Amino acid sequence: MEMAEPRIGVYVCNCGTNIAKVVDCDAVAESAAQLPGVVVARSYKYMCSNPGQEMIVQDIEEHSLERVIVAACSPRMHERTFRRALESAGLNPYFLEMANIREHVSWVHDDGEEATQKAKALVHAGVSRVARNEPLERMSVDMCPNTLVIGGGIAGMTAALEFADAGKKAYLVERLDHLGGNLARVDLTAPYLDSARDIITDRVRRVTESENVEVLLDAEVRSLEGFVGNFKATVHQNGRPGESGSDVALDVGSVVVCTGYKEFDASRITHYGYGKLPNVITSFEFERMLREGRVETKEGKPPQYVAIVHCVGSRSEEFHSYCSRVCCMTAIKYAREVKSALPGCYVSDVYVDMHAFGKGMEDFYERSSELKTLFLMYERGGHPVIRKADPGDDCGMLIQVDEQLSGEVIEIPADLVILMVGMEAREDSGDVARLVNISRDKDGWFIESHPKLDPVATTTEGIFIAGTCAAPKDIPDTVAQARAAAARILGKISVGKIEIDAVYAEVDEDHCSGCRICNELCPYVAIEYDPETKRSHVISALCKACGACVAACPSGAIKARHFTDEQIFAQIEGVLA
Amino acid sequence: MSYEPRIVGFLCNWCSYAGADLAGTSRIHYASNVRIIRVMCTARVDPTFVLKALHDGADGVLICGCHPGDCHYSEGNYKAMRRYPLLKKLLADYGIEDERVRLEWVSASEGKRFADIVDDMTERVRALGPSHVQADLASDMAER
Amino acid sequence: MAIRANPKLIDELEPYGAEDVVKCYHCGNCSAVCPFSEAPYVFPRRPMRYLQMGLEEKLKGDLQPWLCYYCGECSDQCPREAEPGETMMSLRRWLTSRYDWTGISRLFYKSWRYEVGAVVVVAILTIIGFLAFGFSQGSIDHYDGPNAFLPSSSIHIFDWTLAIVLLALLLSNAARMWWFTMGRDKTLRVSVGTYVSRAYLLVVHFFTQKRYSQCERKSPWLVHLGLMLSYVTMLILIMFFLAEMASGPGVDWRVHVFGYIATIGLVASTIVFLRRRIRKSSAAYKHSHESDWIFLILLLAVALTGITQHILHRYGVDVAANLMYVTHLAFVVPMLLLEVPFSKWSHLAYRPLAMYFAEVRAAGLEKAEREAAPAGDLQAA
Amino acid sequence: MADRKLQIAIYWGAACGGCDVSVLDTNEFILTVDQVADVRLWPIAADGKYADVEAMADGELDFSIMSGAVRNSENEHIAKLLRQKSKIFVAYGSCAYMGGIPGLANLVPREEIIERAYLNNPSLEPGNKTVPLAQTSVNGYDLEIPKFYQRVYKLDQIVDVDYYVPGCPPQPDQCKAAVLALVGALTGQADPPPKGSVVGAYERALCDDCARSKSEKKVKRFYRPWEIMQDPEKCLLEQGIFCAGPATRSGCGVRCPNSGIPCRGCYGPAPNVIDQGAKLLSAVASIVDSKDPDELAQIFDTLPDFTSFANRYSVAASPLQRSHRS
Amino acid sequence: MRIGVFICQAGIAEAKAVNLEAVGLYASNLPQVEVVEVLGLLPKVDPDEVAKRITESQLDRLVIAGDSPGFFKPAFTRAMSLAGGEPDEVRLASFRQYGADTANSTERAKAIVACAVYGVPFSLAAVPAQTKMHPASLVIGGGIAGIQAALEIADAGKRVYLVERTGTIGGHMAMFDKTFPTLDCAACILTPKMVAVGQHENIELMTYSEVESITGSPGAYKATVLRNARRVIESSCVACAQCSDVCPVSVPSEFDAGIAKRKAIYIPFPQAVPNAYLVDEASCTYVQSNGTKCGACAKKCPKDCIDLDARGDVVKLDVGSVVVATGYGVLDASVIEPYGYGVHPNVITALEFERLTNASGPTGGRIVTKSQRLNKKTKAEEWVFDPEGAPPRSVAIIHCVGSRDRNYNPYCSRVCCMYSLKFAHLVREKLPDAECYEFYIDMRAYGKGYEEFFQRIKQEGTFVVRGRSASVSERDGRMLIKGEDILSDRVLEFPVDMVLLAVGLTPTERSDQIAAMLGIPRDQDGWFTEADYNADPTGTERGAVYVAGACQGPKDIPDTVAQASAAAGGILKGIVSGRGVDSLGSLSLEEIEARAKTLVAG
Repeated sequence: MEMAEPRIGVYVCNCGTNIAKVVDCDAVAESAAQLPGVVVARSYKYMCSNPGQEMIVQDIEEHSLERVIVAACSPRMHERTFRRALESAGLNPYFLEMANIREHVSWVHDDGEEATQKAKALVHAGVSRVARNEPLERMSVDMCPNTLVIGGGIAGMTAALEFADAGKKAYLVERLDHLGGNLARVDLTAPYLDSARDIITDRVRRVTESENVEVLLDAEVRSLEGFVGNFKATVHQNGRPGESGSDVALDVGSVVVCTGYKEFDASRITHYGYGKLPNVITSFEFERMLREGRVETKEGKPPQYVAIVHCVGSRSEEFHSYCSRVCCMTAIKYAREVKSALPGCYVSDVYVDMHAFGKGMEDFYERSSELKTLFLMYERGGHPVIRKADPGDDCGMLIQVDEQLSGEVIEIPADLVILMVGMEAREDSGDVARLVNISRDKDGWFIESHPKLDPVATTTEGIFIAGTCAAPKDIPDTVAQARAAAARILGKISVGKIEIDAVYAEVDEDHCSGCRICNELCPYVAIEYDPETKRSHVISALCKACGACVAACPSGAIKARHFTDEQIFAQIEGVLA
Repeated sequence: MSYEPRIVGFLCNWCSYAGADLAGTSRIHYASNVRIIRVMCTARVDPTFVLKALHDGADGVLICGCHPGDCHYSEGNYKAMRRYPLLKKLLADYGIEDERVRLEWVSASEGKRFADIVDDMTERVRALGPSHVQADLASDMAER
Repeated sequence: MAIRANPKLIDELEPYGAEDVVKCYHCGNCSAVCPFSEAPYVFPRRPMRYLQMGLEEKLKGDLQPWLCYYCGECSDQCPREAEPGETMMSLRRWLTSRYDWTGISRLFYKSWRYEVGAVVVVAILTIIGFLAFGFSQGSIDHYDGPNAFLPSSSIHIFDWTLAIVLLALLLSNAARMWWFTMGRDKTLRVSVGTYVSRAYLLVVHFFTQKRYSQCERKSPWLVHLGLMLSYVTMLILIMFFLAEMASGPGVDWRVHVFGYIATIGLVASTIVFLRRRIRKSSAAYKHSHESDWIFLILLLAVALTGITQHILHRYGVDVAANLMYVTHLAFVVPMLLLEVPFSKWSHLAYRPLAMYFAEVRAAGLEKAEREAAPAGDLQAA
Repeated sequence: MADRKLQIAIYWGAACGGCDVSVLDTNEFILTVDQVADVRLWPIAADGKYADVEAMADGELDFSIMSGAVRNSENEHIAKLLRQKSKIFVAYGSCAYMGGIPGLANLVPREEIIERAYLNNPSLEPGNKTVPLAQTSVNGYDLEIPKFYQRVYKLDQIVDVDYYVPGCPPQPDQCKAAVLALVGALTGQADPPPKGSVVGAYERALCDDCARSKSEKKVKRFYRPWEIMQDPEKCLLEQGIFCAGPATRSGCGVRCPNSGIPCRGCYGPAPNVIDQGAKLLSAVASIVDSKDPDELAQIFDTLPDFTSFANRYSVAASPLQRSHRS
Repeated sequence: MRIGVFICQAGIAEAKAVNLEAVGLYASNLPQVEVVEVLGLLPKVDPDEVAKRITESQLDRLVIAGDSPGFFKPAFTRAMSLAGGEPDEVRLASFRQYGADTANSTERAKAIVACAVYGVPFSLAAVPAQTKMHPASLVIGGGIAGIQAALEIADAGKRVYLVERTGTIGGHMAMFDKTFPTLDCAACILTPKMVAVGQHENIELMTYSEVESITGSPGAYKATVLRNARRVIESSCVACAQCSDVCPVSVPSEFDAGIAKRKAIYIPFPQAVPNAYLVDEASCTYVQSNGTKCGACAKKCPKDCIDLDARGDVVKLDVGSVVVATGYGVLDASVIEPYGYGVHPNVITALEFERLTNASGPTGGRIVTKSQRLNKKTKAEEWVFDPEGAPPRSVAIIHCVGSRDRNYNPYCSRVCCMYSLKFAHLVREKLPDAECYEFYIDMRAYGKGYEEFFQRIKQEGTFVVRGRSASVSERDGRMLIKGEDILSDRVLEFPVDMVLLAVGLTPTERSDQIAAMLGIPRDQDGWFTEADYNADPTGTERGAVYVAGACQGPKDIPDTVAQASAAAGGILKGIVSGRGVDSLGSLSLEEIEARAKTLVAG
């Protein structure tokens, strides 16, 4: 389409001498003045200074400029500044282009002639691009202040309470008929041996008594439609036996996934004889013993020797390559607890590396040694073997360990063996991932949007993950994550709207052939395919404007706002003119 | 014959453009032959841009993005990485010398690396001599 | 074949002074700082490990505790205050009690009361014995001469009998030591030639304690050496020149020079050690086992009573001299009879032996290694 | 109905003749055309001489349809001639539109073509080194044959083209539609389509008409159609068969994919696309499922002679237009 | 119900000032309490004896009180089951957990016991009164934690004051090259956030400033911020570097961990935010000479934005809540003599290596050994990193330098194992022929993808040696490193060209003042103490004051970021609802007791 060349103003910043000492700014301005559509071209000491900005504003009014080029420093530095200037003059901020003639020219070249040439080229590119720039408006969608929390464990309850305290509604959906999750099965917590029961009691009571939290027990989320700020969730609540369940429809702005973990099935490891040897038990079974105050063998006798085996299912090639992060400290806790319940008992602890990395943990480990816990180190992927003891022995079982710290093959006596089973992703994590449209890693843990700087968000806007569903974690880290996720959402709620950047991709449905090549490409699942119309379209609220789909669209039906083909072609022509 | 190569550079906004800025703020000098065009991500770089640039007289095209794994959009640079070998096949068939088009990873802290890449590429392209595209098309017309 | 761990051994070793070993988390710092720790004897960590796991037999067969002179570097640097040095010390005590076939040593280490009790009893018996003997054949007014209260000739005989008894005990224990550490080890094949060719080491280590001199700090070695040499000089004088020593009033300088020097040496060095132990001046002296105190006190007492009786006699106060002589013996006899075979003093025999065995053993292993394939390099690690 | 018959010409340049056949394929429709129009030039169907055309007044022809690309001076001469004499000049078929199959020759320099065709061709009798020359004199007579150009041109690189009818060949009914549109416009019954527009085709890519089921795509290797048992329901590209459909203008009726043959792209790029090949390239590369350079190389090795697939009909129309090997 | 109260101290940290007798006396007067026993420090609790006690006085509930009563719980639970009682009726009253180690700890202890006696979690009963919440917040510390917290709040449309002690935000993370285990470049992911902070309309960034005092009450704090004289006008400086070009003074650059020099007027690093220069008065000739000498920069500045005579000023802020994100310091490696840091030039610390290997560092990311060069000013030979210097043929990395060591830091610094593995990767990547050794005790690769990273590093050919290296000495120009290789049971001693010390993290030197200023306790290692280790890892004793990141204990980046967001969350819910909570200390014993009663009733 042929449109009349818009009226363009070009401003070349000297940046004191930063640019001027290498680039002949006046020459750049003069050459720019010759370009089609350019009505004013000036060179000035400091464009970013107030007088500099006022100059632009005035010109826009006097010369009724429609587009502005500022040739100065990097747009990463001052683009905002000048966009504001344009706005203040009533011009759409996206009618600004910056030519980076400082970082990319004057500071990196010393030959004035060449530098000036390059500066001219960059300005030319800016001019021909800006002529094709389109006015863009930032949009925003409403943010529904309710939040759906999936999973009633410590993470879920913590998150829900954050919203409740902020006076916002939270729906807490729990699969089982009670809250508490895995932590409810624990007696004391490492490393300070605080009461897990108190934590749970506290949370459960707060959650159930809060008018802002709606707890849906024995329920599961069936479907989730929509996008950030505007999700529609269908939760199916099973009725009491006999009755058929009912579906609840919820409007929520965001979702926090706190579905937690499940423990590794120890019977998968044959050489531990779990399930065959009666006194080989898992950590959770031992927790029950502790709660009941009956640290005893199946025969009902207090054991004389207790052995604890680490990394059961963790840090091994055949099961899970990852470390389950909490087992080491739990094991130390058990050693401590056994000594307390049965002062005369000998505890040995068969480990690989002792992960006592957190606050108070090294001290806890050390105290445990002082209590004469016998630590035996086996090789990662090694195979300690548990067998029944011989008649003559003073113990029920013997564990054979290729002990690394002595280089000897050792047999240690045991009457009770505790297997520190690792954490693994729940078998339904795949369904959950599909339900809320997030991805999982090779181990089935949910993937965060950035492993470092965004550990609780996901690549799907509005969906957050917290706690052990993302990877093994201890209680403090889980609680922190739950609150972090809540913080994210509270932020949006307090703004009340979700600002959508004006720069995003959009599909021209008159040209989309529904080939679906773009669908798979979007890391933010912002592209939706409508089987009815056989067209794909971009959910602008989710798009982050990377442009991958635009480049890939074989029929040129997707347009990257502010980075259109025409604009970039114009730049190419410009720099090569 | 000596000439100044004209190279068009497509830099991703998050790593490479920042890296180029860092080269500036660190005053690392390099050849002035590369003209930078900022895109949000290397995944936005449509092969058409490269063809267009070559047609319009570029002697070389440089595409820079975040290192694999660093992409601000998590995998955009992999998308560029996938197109690249095919693009090279295409260009080879059109008789464009291999070294005229180049894909490189430059992080925001690699100002020096960016400068080195620019210098290196400039030298290689200089060694190749000017691109034939425009000359050829002109001579074709002339023959008629 | 797997070795059976015995978690209970730790408890058993506590009375020997090894309560801190449990804290060790095996960073290996101690073995790396120890100047003596080199293949095939990497310690203190390895013996500590055996101890933690209760590998009794391994420990019994271990020479390494004896290779340590307790300079204390390891304990100073230990990140967990597991006191590797003290652990080595306790192991030495424990080993002494294992080498000793009579079981007396175990009693002594189990509780100091036994040891003190034994010392007292022996002392009283000695006093009674010698008084009875003295009055039966001599006069309390004569120190020497024809009817001396305790004529050197008879004391001489007594000394020698005692010496033979002690030697018998020591040798039998030493034999057990050899059996535990060398003899019963089937894998180890050492030719008599090796034993013979290395035999000189016994003497060298005994008299020079040259390994001790390799420690960072030199003074402990010097004092220790001083004590040992003075003692040995004294021993020689007593065993061979007792008559000349007792004779008087004319001083026979051929022996007395040595006598005085040795005495001063004994007194000085024991005092130094006592002071250090009281002040806990360095890691080596931080932990003092009862047996350490008993030993030093006895030694000091012996030296002091010895010199007093001598002086008294010089100035012709013979009655006092005789009484002091008896007192002197009342310290000497229990010290020799109890300390040498059953307690701390036994190390005068075990340590040089251990060093000697160690060298022999190393030679044996080296030979075996040369026959076997070369060891894998670090990649294997 | 107009009082006078429309004056039309149909001509072929560097082409296979398929386009003319497609015109004949309109069957009896051709007769209705004959009723309303005089065919002044149509070498394969009717008699007529260049001289007659040269004799015409400018714009005397209502419209001419030219198929085929421009490869030599004769093609160019007639193209210019017809353009000059016609009110409306239509580029008919992929060759005229984009250079078409002959355009593939642009990937090799002229010298190599001559070499292959006249100097070392197995079908030549040994020792025959005859090469065509524009001018030769055979016993006194100066003979002239058309000049064989360096490369193939699409029609609008030589002359101004009013409308394009894509296809190799254009589907007869599309041909009909196009002709009717023109006739309609000329007889004032309908508004003429905007100049330069592509007639006889649609605004979307082929997939729009393709009945095969489409889902999200991930490809680990590519296959030639005969290499696998294809699923007749499923998108060919998803099965790893290199189909140009997504990057090709629809209008052909999806004949190839419907019969299990991947689209070859004869209808040219979708609207707003500059180069069909480049677009096809980034689309295909985007669905390849690998992050490992070596594996990628392997995968792409299953796409032999890539350019001839990606730009099968559009080399001459691509920004680079021809090989620039020196 | 008949209740028995047993008071026993586990001696966690140093025994805190709780008067056990007083607590015992108090407990004995609580309803239904039949038995009170003060067992003292680390008592030997024999289940059978306790069981007898239970049956004798027919106790239905046991309350174990103490600094960490959980250490004795299993004994009592067993006793309970032996006596045929209800094991669930063994309740804990943990002084440590609920902060009875602060002012009037005995009163707090009583309250904790009371709640346990009533069978109500203390946290449920001890809920401070609500306060009105001022919508602005103060974030102390501009590292990644502070940045994250500030952005979190600001993005919610609320005002934030971000106070940073140094001239730029970014903290330690800005110095890093790559971040484990994904190895993405720190600058790539951090600088955008820094820029966002710098340009955010809701964030008032105060760099080169320090919080002097905080008064007032939760929800309505008054903060006094000392804004040190930057001596360069932030808003107008364009970072053109002409001032530093003329500055005659050069001192070690903090940002480059001292391995490179900076001028007296300097910008911490090119991407600094704010992107403006500042004058280091300690080294500036003009300032030191009271304006009698130099002043070259001021003359040179083309924008006249240098005012060498500028004075700092004090700003007063009204804020509702505070985030403490003051981060960590690192152990001074020179105190560990055996490693010879400061003696051998090529023994360097982790941060120094980060800068060395960083593409924006003094060697442009080339890993080289130090080379000797004549300092023109001092006329003295000095060891410097020269980009052209010789690359090391072998590098040893020593873990746990000053960590897990009673002689220095007893605790584990949590991140060293992983960053050491990262170093190994960088060395092997940049110098494929170089050998790399890791001397470790336990390889603490606990996080997501960490273990996998460890395995990968081993596959890349780095030698991991289990054993803490004991010493580094010099032999003909190379470092002789000695340590036990435990797994192959021998002492290794071999030469390397470079030794990297994985120095542990320590609380910042100012953390005690900050703690005092804010009235939040610190643990025995000096880290800020959170409100509740498990249930409230970011809250503190003081209402509306939150801790985030490494100032609360060593932490890696993801955990720090999560904590920072969590802290921000605490603040946001206060602001959003307009209601915050008062300090725990504001509650009286009676109030807590009363609330506990009602809770039992309800």
